[in-house]
Amino acid sequence: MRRFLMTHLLVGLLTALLVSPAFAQQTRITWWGHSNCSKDLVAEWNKKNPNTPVQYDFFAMTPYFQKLTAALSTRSAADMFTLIDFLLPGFTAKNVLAPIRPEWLGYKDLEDMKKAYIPGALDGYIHKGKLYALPPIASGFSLFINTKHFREAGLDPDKDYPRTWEDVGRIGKKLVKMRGSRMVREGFDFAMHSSTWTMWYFNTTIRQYGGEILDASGKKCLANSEAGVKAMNVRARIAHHYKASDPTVSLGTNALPADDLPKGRVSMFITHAGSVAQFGPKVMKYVKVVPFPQVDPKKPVTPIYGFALAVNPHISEAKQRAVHKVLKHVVNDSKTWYERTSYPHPDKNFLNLPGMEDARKTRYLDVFVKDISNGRFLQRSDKVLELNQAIHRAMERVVLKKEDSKKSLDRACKEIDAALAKK
Amino acid sequence: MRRKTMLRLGGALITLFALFGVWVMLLPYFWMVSSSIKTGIEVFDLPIKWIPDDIQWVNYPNALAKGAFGVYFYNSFVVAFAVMGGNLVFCTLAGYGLAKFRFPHRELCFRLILSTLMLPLEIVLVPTFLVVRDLGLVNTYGGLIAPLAVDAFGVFLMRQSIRDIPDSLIEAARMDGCSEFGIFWRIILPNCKPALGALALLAFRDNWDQFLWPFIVATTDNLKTFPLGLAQMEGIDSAAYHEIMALAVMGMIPAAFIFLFFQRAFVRGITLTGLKE
Amino acid sequence: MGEVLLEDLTKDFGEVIAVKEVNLTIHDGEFVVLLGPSGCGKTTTLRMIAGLEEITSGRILLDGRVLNDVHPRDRDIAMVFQNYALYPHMSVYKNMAFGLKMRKVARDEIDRRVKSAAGILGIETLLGRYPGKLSGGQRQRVALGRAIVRDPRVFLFDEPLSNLDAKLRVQTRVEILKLHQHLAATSVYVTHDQVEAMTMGDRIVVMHNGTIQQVGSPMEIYQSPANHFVAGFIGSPSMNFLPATVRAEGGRTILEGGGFRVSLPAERAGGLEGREGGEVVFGIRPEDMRMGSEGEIEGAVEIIEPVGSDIFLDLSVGGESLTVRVEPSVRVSQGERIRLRPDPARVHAFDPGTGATLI
Amino acid sequence: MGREIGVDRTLPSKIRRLVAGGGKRSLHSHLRWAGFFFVLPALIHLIIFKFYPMLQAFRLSFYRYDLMSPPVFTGLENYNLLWQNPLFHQSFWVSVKYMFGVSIPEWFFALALALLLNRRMPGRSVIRLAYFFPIAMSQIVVAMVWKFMYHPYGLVNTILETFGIGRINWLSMEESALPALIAIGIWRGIPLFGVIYLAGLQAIPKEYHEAAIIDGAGVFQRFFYVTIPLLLPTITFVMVLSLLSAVKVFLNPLVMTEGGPNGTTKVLPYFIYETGFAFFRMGEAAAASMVLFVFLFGLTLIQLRLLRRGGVE
Repeated sequence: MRRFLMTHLLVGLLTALLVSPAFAQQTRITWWGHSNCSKDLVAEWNKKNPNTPVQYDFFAMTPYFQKLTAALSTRSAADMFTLIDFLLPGFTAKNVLAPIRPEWLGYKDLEDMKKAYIPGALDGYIHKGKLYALPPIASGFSLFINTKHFREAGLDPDKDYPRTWEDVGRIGKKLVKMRGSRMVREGFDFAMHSSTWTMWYFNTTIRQYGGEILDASGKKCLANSEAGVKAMNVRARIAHHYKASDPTVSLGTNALPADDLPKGRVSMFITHAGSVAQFGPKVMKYVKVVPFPQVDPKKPVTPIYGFALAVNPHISEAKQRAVHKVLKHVVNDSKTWYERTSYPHPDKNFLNLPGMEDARKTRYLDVFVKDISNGRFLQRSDKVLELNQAIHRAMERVVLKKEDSKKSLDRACKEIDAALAKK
Repeated sequence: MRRKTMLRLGGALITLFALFGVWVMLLPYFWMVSSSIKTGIEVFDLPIKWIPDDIQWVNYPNALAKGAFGVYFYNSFVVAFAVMGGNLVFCTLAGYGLAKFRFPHRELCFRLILSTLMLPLEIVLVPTFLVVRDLGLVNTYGGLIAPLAVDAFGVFLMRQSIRDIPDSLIEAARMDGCSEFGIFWRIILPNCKPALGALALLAFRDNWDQFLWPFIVATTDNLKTFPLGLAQMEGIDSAAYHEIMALAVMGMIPAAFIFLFFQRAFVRGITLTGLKE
Repeated sequence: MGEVLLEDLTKDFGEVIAVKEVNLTIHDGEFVVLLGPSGCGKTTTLRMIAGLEEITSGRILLDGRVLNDVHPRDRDIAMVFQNYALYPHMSVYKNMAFGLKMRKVARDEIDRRVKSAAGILGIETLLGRYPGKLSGGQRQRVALGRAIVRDPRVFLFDEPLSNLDAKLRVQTRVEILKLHQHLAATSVYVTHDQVEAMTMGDRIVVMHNGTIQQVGSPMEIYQSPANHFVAGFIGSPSMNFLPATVRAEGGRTILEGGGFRVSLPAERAGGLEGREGGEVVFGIRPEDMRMGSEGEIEGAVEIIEPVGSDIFLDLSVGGESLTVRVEPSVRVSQGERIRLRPDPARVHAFDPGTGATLI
Repeated sequence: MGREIGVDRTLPSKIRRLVAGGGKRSLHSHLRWAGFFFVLPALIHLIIFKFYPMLQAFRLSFYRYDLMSPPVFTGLENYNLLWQNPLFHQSFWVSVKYMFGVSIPEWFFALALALLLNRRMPGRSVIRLAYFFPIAMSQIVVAMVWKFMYHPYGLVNTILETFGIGRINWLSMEESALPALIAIGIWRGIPLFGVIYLAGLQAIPKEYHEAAIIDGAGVFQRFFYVTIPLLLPTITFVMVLSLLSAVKVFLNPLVMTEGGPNGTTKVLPYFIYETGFAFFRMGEAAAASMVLFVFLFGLTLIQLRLLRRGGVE
């Protein structure tokens, strides 16, 4: 019996050993991100500031934000973390973000700070007059076209590229390549591997038609309005009227849609500035970037989004101050940021910085930044993920099952209203 | 005579069918390995080329360089082995207690333990996370391991297996002067080796594999497990199928290796666990 | 030394009382057999002595020391199990050494004792083998060896021969007895086989329904069974029982029933005093009757069973069945009516209600 | 006889027991405690990491809780919300479809596999190994490999095209997404259950088959009158285990479809996870967990009854 008890004791001791915290350093600043694009910047910081090193950990894939929620709720989150813009309302409503202090970053106040940025670039992160996250990225979407395919189809990529959605359908149809009854090359394709991407297009198109997803109070769904139905029809027409895309390829859960453009399986595709670097110079030699398609090019609306840096409110003020120093380091030099991450920076002077001339030409920064300056953030709502999903499902029904746009959106609105009604 | 040829023909057909099935079962593996030695562009090339002209072994080091994979592998090993150890120890102890001792509410205990089979981690993720946090285990190996250290299926497996060991062995040992724990250690353990092997293999596989729980609990890179590393590849370079497949191949090796060596013991272990009653 | 005392030993498994107020003294060096049909409580009693079964009430003493709460390992008792309980993962040598090793006996002492026990049992050549590779008889010896090396005060045997074939059983029986004489240790042996019990036991304890029916030497039990149960259980073929009425005629006591009328000598009839006119059970063993024309029992032959050395006849006596042993030279045919004369000294009578032996 | 020294029989049995036990805990109650001690570590573990969280989840199901602000008691509101939420109904049925869609074929295919591998045939050990190999493949690898296999240009379509069947974007079509996931579940589940069946088959004593042959039973008769009845405990065990493991599927929809298209692959665990962690409605998620738990509990009870009828304690 004694040996039996001894063994229990031993097991207990072992458990206690395992329990002892692995990391207990106090001066370390922890930072969670969704990608490892900030890796080099962190290394630089750590070289310069050995006393307050930053420990950067990145977590890819969708569950990152879920993890963040769990961690914030249990007060075990990092000192600073990357946040995608549309989650902000959900977090601010729950008071889990510390406001960014412009004065700690060297600005007089928030108004002063706004002047340094592309107009509207900070809007997505402001709640009740306070800034809650600092965006080092302003990313918009533009249209990527395969110039080789254009020339093959007898089109001039510099003149004949589409300006409107109808153009996309019409030109897209010409670019399609068939083998028998099967489409082996699509003229145009929407990326739809997540509901958020769907929403970026739909929210933008509904705005191009002068509509909105929610009413001003944010409590009522307007997606089934006339503008909404027209916006939905844009998608349906490209697939079903013009047959410029193959719904069985373009939709929803396609493995990795961004791969189709460089592989030549699609001739026109909408994606963000970071893709230029991802595709690489070999692909970009025959890919051209043109502005985001519009309903009316005279009244342009484009989608923008950004990953921004937020501060954990549960840390001491002194530590928040230290975190702000890191923030300043990260956003300090937009050129370095761009070189490190290949995402445009929302700095007002970004394009005019010395040394950017080359990038403007070869990497279409002019196009991207122009689209970004017309950009609007996604519908603000603390139920944004449910909105996204409801619209995504509606889109799937319309494109895959040819359901009537109005009917499908009515159902989406019902789902959205139900979600909004919840506290 | 005709009957015999018919039978032989039938046997041949069944063997052929079995071989066909083998291909179906293994095709994903071939594809995985084949993709891992192609260039990224070749992966979806048609018609499919199983062995590329230019074998890209370089995918392996390249893929490994895209994250701290040495650390992830190490962590996966630590977690898998620790959880396996925990299961072997605690499930076997509990299985022994439930199989060979009479104590009040024993059946209730057993039922309760079995009922946890109906509790997928996803259901109790948050409360479990809260418990782990309150124990101060977030972002520790302890936090990764502790909630997984006992599995009801393991208890069931060991109980069934130990029930088949004759009581008289235990009694003989008791009379021979063995302590109760000594009986467990010297008599029970050596006589349920096959079941222990099966349990170890299943535990290793399941926990080499843990995704959701490490994802929530590990907050720094140095505690991430291999599946997290593999999953984050999509975030780094979403088009690097070839490298993702290279990592997948490497991630499969430990479990496959153990399986190759222990599959016989595994089948035997399951055979001997008293499911036959 | 090894005197075992059972005092009011009782064991109940919830509803079922397995052993009820058993009192027994087993003397040092004695070979006692616990005999009874399955479920009679003999094995439970043995297991209580071993310490494997909890005692509900009563006490067990070994040389004056109360064993109730002594751990089995500290009782200085060894046991041979029905299925031998050899550790499958240990060699024969290790199996035998295990108990000593657990008691921290020095290694060379263990070696000496194992080898010596193996010598006694003639299993020296098996020491390196594993139990799975042994025959039944060999396993049996190893199990004995494992008990011997411990040099215990008391040996317990739980039906150790039941897994052997008939020939080996007889052989091993003799060996165990020899071993017992050699070691002179107290032995308690459980069996349901009366031949084993009769041939091996210094004393036999007959148990039934958790209680002791009779304790005595084999011959005592055979010749003077304490009750109806013991009388019926001991002996093969078993004793014949016929319902009878007691009659007193001219100073003689007569047992009368359908087809028989047995008169008892006065010195045997004491137990029936005052029962004149009452019902009793008349008992007579098959071997205690002779065929003869003036026999007091009459019946018709129904089955003839020659077994070589004897012939057993099943008769129908007044509607009841009766077995008798006759010489192999006797010639009878089926349906023939014959007369039997019981040996008056071997006639028994039992109380039909309590089963108690009257004569 | 033999009452040399005795405890007075007239004493009530309780007192006798006390005398016998000497007032201390007796040896065998000690032993019982030893048994309990063996179970204790596992029990404590399960109480901390399973039952307590479960109770918490039960409590939470009556609260509105967004993880970040304090929980507010709302009674049965969460259950009411679920009842009125068509997406919950959809998820529930997706889970049911997935569960039976995976496990029922598993029962048969795994049995067929076990029968196949129990036969003598050339290269049996290699074939066995090949079949059991998927047991070793980890879930995340399975999800990733199959995601690429189902790619519009992936292996599955390549094979179909060589047979002249058109390309299907498996994971994007409402009709095919769930069957595609079910196929993976079956592929991965068959080997393990095959092993269990094989174990069961090998445990059937040969004599039964021999007796049946003597009785003139053919192959099929032997299968239905000997193999199946004797395999019944294994069969019911596989049934319970396959359903329980199928209902837990989570990683595949997460990695491969994110629950789409149009919610057709959003199994209940995914719904729970999403409601709690993406929509921040822990209370509602907890209520959904309870529904799933009760469903599984009921199902298992039914199966345990079958199991007991099948002869397993």
